[in-house]
Amino acid sequence: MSIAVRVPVMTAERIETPTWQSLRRFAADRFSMVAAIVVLAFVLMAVLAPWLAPHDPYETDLLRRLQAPAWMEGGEWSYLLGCDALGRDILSRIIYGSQVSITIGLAVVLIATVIGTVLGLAAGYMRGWVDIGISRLVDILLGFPYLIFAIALMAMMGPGLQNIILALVYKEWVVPARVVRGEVLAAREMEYVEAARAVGAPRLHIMFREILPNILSPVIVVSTIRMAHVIILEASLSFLGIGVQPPTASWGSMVADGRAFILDAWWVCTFPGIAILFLVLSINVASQGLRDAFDPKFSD
Amino acid sequence: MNETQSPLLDVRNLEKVYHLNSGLLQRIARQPALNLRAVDKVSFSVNAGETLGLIGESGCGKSTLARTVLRLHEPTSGSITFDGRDITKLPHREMTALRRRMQIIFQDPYASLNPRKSVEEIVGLPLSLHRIAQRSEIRDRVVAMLESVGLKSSHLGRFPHQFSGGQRQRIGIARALILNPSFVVCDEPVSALDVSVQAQIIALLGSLKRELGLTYLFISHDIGVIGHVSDRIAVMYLGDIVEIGPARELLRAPQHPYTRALLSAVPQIDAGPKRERVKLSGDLPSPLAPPPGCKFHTRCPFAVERCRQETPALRKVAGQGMVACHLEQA
Amino acid sequence: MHSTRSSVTEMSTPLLSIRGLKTCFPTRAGLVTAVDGVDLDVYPGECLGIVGESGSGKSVTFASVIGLVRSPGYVADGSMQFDGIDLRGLNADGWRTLRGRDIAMTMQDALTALNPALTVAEQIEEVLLAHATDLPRRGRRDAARARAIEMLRLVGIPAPDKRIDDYPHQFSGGMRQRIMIAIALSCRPKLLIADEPTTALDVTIQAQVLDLISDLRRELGMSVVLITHDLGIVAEHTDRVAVMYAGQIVEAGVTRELIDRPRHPYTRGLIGLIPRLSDLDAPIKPIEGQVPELIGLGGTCRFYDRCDFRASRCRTDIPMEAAGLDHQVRCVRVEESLQ
Amino acid sequence: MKPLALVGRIAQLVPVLLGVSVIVFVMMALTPGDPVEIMLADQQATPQQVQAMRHDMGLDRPALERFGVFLGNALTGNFGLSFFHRRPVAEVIAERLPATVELTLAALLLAIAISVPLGVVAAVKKNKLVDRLAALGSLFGISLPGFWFGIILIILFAVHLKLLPVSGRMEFACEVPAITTLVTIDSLLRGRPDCFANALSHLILPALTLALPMAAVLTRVQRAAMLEVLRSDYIVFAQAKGISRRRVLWRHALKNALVPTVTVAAIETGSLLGGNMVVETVFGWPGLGRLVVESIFVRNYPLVQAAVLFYAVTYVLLNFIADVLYTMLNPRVRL
Amino acid sequence: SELRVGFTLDALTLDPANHRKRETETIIRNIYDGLLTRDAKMKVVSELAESWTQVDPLTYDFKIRKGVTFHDGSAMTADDIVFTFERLTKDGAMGGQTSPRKDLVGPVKAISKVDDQTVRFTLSEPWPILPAMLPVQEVVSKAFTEKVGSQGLATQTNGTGPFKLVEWRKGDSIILQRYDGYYGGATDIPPVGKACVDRAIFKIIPENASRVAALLAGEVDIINELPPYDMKKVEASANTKVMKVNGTRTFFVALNNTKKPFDDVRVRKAANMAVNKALIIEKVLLGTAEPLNGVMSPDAFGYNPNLPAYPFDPEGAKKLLTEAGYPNGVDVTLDTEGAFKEMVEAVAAMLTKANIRAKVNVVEGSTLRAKWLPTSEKTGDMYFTSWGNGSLDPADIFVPTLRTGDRGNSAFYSNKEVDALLDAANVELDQTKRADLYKKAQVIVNKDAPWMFLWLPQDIYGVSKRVSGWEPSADSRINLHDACVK
Ligand SMILES: Nc1ncnc2c1ncn2[C@@H]1O[C@H](COP(=O)(O)OP(=O)(O)OP(=O)(O)O)[C@@H](O)[C@H]1O
Ligand SMILES: Nc1ncnc2c1ncn2[C@@H]1O[C@H](COP(=O)(O)OP(=O)(O)OP(=O)(O)O)[C@@H](O)[C@H]1O
Ligand SMILES: [Mg+2]
Ligand SMILES: [Mg+2]
Repeated sequence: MSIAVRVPVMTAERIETPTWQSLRRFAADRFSMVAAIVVLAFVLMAVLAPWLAPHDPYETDLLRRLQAPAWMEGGEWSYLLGCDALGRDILSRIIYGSQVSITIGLAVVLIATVIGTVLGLAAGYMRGWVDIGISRLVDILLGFPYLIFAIALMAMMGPGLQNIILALVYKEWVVPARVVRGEVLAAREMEYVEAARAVGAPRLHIMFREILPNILSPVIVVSTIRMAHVIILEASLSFLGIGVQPPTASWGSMVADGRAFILDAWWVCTFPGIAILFLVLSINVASQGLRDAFDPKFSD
Repeated sequence: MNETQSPLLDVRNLEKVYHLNSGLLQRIARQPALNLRAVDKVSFSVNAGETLGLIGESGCGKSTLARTVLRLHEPTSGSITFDGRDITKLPHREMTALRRRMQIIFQDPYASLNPRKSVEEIVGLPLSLHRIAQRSEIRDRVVAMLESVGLKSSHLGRFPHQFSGGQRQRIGIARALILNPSFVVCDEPVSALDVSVQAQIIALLGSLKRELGLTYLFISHDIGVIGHVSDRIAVMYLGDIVEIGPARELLRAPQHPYTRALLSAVPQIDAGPKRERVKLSGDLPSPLAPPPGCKFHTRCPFAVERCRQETPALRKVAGQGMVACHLEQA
Repeated sequence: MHSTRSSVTEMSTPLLSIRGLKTCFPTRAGLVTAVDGVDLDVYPGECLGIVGESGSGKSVTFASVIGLVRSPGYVADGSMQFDGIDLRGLNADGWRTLRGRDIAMTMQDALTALNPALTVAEQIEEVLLAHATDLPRRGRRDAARARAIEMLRLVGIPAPDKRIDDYPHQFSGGMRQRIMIAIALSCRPKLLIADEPTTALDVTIQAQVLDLISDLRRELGMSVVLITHDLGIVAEHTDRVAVMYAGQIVEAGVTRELIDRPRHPYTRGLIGLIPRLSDLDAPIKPIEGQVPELIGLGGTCRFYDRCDFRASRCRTDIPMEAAGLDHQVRCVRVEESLQ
Repeated sequence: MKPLALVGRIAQLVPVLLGVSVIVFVMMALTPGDPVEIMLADQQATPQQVQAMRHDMGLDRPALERFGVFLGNALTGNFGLSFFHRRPVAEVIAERLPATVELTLAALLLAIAISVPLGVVAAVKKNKLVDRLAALGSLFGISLPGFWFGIILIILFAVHLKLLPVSGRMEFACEVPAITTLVTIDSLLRGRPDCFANALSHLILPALTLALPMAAVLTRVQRAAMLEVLRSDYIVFAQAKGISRRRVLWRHALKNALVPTVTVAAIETGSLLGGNMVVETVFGWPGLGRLVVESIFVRNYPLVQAAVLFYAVTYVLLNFIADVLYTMLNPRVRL
Repeated sequence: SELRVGFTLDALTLDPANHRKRETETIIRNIYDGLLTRDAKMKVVSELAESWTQVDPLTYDFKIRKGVTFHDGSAMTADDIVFTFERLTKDGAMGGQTSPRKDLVGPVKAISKVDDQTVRFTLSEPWPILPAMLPVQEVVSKAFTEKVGSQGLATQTNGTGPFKLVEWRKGDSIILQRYDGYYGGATDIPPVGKACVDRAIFKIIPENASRVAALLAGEVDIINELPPYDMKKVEASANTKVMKVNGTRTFFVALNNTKKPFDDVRVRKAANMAVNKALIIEKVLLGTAEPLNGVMSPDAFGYNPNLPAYPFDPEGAKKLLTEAGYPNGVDVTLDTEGAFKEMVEAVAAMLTKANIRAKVNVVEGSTLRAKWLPTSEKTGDMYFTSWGNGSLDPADIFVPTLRTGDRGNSAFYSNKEVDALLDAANVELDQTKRADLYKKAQVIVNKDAPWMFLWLPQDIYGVSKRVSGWEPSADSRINLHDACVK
């Protein structure tokens, strides 16, 4: 890098990119920051599960079957949130369970967003048969109730983490695709797109370099909201008994398993339920903050 | 203006039709496609070094004409000849190369700059696309261009939202001019700006034209602005050019009733004797269903039966201008 | 504040009298003082023009008058008297009876100012039903409808009885503008605030609408405040004019006098940069620089940065000074700059 | 123009339905497991019996042929026999549909009843306490996992407080011959207020479980739309006319601000119709969703195919209804 | 008076011949009676038949009871019985469909009316369990069936049972009313007479917790499939009690006898020794199951009570593994359906501790069944499953699950000796000899350990103390004829 920078450019100005500004606005929003930190904490919890969990989440001990949380009669402080029907530590299982929820949430949304964005861009910008084809496919998939589609796919592919991710991605990409297409339809009429064409920019340049950066923030916002949905969807699948394989703990399957003991061992299904609620809530709050920060026209 | 010299741009019978509601399913379910003839067989030419002003009411097809001439929208029929070369059907690749010579400045300085790109990227983009300059050179050329439109090199890393409207328009001008074009379309370059800033931009465009020997197609709906920048003026009404002629002549003695109404309706700041107001009644007809015959007949105070039936063609009248009107001397 | 009067306004008391109006908007960037110390009088029957660049505070001034400053904005200071009523002391009910009946307003963009979901009939009738005391008890609605049709006819909508049940989008831009004027005038207000009634319109239509307002003003004997940024319109349609710049009135006076003999450097610049059809060779002289941000201003002439005549003493708060018969200017170097 | 619009929608339906059928069929064909094996699993069957049943159900024919037969029959409204019920699929679906429709409608009404006023008030009182509470409430609402929340509701209202029944649709003591097949309405029509109260008490918890997340979404949509509308010029202009505040809000503003709510409500209703099997499971609600999921598990292909087609039709229909509502709310929109 | 049963599943149909589902049968059986029935102790007794005789190995005669009427008042005749069984056994006899219950009447070749009071069953081969299998078939009216058609029978009923149908709210409840013209039911099961309650209602509550809650709240009087965990609560309540009965379903883990590591008997034995059945039964099933060392229920015909038990001995298991050449243990997958997840996880955890590291693989039943079909690729390691034996006869469980290549032989077990014994027993008419043959076979199987022998769970019911005269029965039928409520 020997090219001398001949024109001094003030760094303070450089970083005032629109994205940077939005991030700063986000950081200034205390409520959302707290939520984002909670989300991060959950992610850390998932990553550090082996070090955080007080017990082996798979270690069964039938003698501790349905042991109550620590503060209740029959509870024990080393099993803070009590034990499940096989005497496994609920806290440890929740900590490990976060791996499933977060992996699935992230993976599904990432893959779906990439696919959806590319297809949405193509449909919105190229129009014509590409658009008709993609839009019809979107219509067809939208006509399927989400859970039923996922359940049928799971029945087809069999259980397992990758298959859950696939089963959810199959329909999930529709959401970013629609958002992107809508945004592209608006953006392609903008004069800056015309300006790029006027100076001779090729199609791909316009799609990916001119339009994409401008529609990215709604996409990011929608993706985070969808992540919250996906986590609940995974939990619902697990609840219906077609989620991850045991003994892997998923919050949804923990609630489902615990449901049998609801009448008095309420802790078995209540705590994982609360875990879902909190993670999803934090993601939602954070995504609302993102939305406010990235798209001030939404800020109410 | 030397009449013998061949024009830089020559447009013949240019037509642009937008098909609304033409989706497959709309066609099944709804009425036949709506055809909007935004530009209706328009012919004119622009000589090298001159400014042709184009004026007309909102929606009459000025922008469409501008974009079609540059083939940003594909023309429906007619021909466009640029510098002696028919570009109507030029293949994409060659058209791209030709874009170096014909550029456009847009109306809305807010919408025409990509908000996610820095000034350097925006102004430098044409250079890198056309592989005109080395990477290292690009910055120098961008800086030079910025300076000639009145911006500073310290603005390079800034983003559009950090500029005022007038400054943004300067960026747009810099982008259009960095490829050294010979022909520039200015599509209402000042109408989104404040009066005091409008004057700055008009002055800038004027001095750039002189320095770089540019040819302008200058669009505005402000006849005061058009009058000041143009050598010749064309007046559009609902997709037609109804009158075209040297600026002074046209402003002093407008021939077409519409031009006269237009001129008389412009509020004047000067006390002096007023032009007699040609009062129009009624509203602009919908471009989807333009009236038959002379499109202006629904509002024309002088319309006669013939106007309702026969479409007048542009023809020479006294002086150098041309008028599309059946009335001999309205 | 001493105001000298022109012949137009002689002997009458002002219908609307504004003193020291200050209106602020808290924003992320800081407190925007959109209107800062505006004094104005509107006399019965006159047409007062307000000109100024975009953002100079024209709309906000009169939004303050009608009590509709958009949140989070608020009137911070000043007094406003309308026809003997202290506007700043009004409660919600007071406003409701005043608006639409005594003070009416039209807005810049008729397409967005008419409710797209309601018929024109409903939008006119509701004003009449809210205010008109002379409608018969029985058949109030029918009477209101009849009067609504009459109003539409007055503003020149053809076949008003057929078109009254249409929705706004079914009318053209000029017709919508006229419908809005019909709504504003339906209770024969004493004051009409016409906020840029023609900026969205084409010149030929603009001329029709402005003529209409002038005609109706004479017919109904009301006062009109005509907000615009087009000095041409001011010249042709107003009796007096106030020029606003960055939240302040920098010059005010009888229209002809002010245009022919502008005193403030800004006004002179403004007039100088208007391209005139009558003299195509007259060069357009731009005012360099930009309008200042309205945050944390004060203590200085607001035109200072762009002024060719600035001097060190301009860096103080400049009051309005009389500069002739019914002509005031906010400039300390009027005399020098005129030379 | 309107009948034409309907024709357009129906034309639009054709490729969608065809696509949906193909996808379901392919999915089912690729899914391992044999309905006959499952059907006969309970009382273990002999291979001959299995063979006979496969033949009976046409499962021994090639997939493509089966698809052709299915399409041909579907065109005439015949979806074949449900493998397990050994009765016509249409009949089996029709039996379960009313419960689902009733629950969905109840949830929709409840959600609208909560969200529209709340959204309006929150917008009017922007950044005040009500608004903050509504925002917090709706964040919780969309974050609630339905299956878990349903269970919590049961613990609370049915087990501990004993206020409401745990599951089911209506007390059996209530015999209300069907008119509309929606038991709440039927019991009213038949003059049985006691049964109405009973049906309602069964409906409340599942409807609430479904309605809260929906209400949360709708509240946000309604509030955002209302805020946008309140900022618009025509609201300022309406205020400038001196008409009452009530009129400004509920007539001028709400009519416009309902448009996005209607769209979202239509989408949400669609997903409710097809997505409440979780809640149906928790509350023992005899609805279609559960039946379809069970049918997937037992490879009851005819039923799954028919149900999914039904869902697709409803989806398009709901969107059509939303469009019609638009034109009523906003005359600018033309069908 | 009204009796309400909180029941797990709705009937699929009300046509007695057109389903293959226990729950459906349970409901139908209260509307329709059969030729024979079983008492709570699973003894086969006559119901619509007065008596029966085995004429020869291939011929049975049934004497029909007189004075039995269908719910529509018409008399039941021998023709109805012939019609019923022809409908079951003839291909396409049900409006083109063939009854899915056809093979439940085995090799019945023909049914004929001998006289007005006698019907004769002719078999194509000896089938000693015919009487044991007849209680699961119910008699329909010929006239009625011809009138409403086979389709009509799915939702309309005309039985001879103690209750007639009032309304079927699909997915929600089935409402029955006492049939006052009832002939009284099986004479061997007192009391004889009309049903005790006016109304009986099956309310469908699939969710376990909800069903228990409904019982505790007094919304229902009897619930089936009471989860063991909730027994305590039901017992603790002043108004409810728990009733249990030995079931007929044997639980086991099929080991793939054809593939490493379970092709080695030592490994199979090690697996049997690795699991603490007693602890699982005590803690998870709360004592509601009987540990098994072989295939059959202790209540079944030919049960061998003297089979040795594999002791719980993880160390011994490891040693056996080492002997078999797996000193570091083995890694295997344990397939199961979702419903058994909890138990399987407990089993897997124990196996893992004994170096048989079992990964649980929860798959849908249908997929699993295909995977473990004797004709399949035989790729699995272990399969936690069960086999029901409603007839309590080894012919119905031992043969299909352990005879070489038979339809339920998911362990792919093959032992010539066992096959020979089973084949011999199948045609042996002397019941004591037959029992002996089975007992011998059980000893061999126990030694070969093709499965991990697990347990036989009890059926657990929660019952309101209002209910009297009702007892659960091992075939999981809920016979409401004798039940009364206070
Ligand atoms: N992409 C398009 N598709 C369909 N119709 C179009 C399109 N662009 C323009 N039109 C229509 O063509 C007509 C001419 O539009 P155009 O933008 O050229 O007018 P204009 O004279 O530039 O108006 P303005 O002064 O408002 O910019 C209008 O009726 C417009 O609605
Ligand atoms: N809601 C608001 N929030 C913040 N600032 C506002 C708001 N409304 C107006 N302002 C500020 O008040 C100043 C005056 O605005 P106003 O609308 O009165 O200008 P104007 O003279 O009417 O301009 P125009 O000619 O564009 O209508 C502007 O600088 C604007 O930034
Ligand atoms: Mg234009
Ligand atoms: Mg304004």
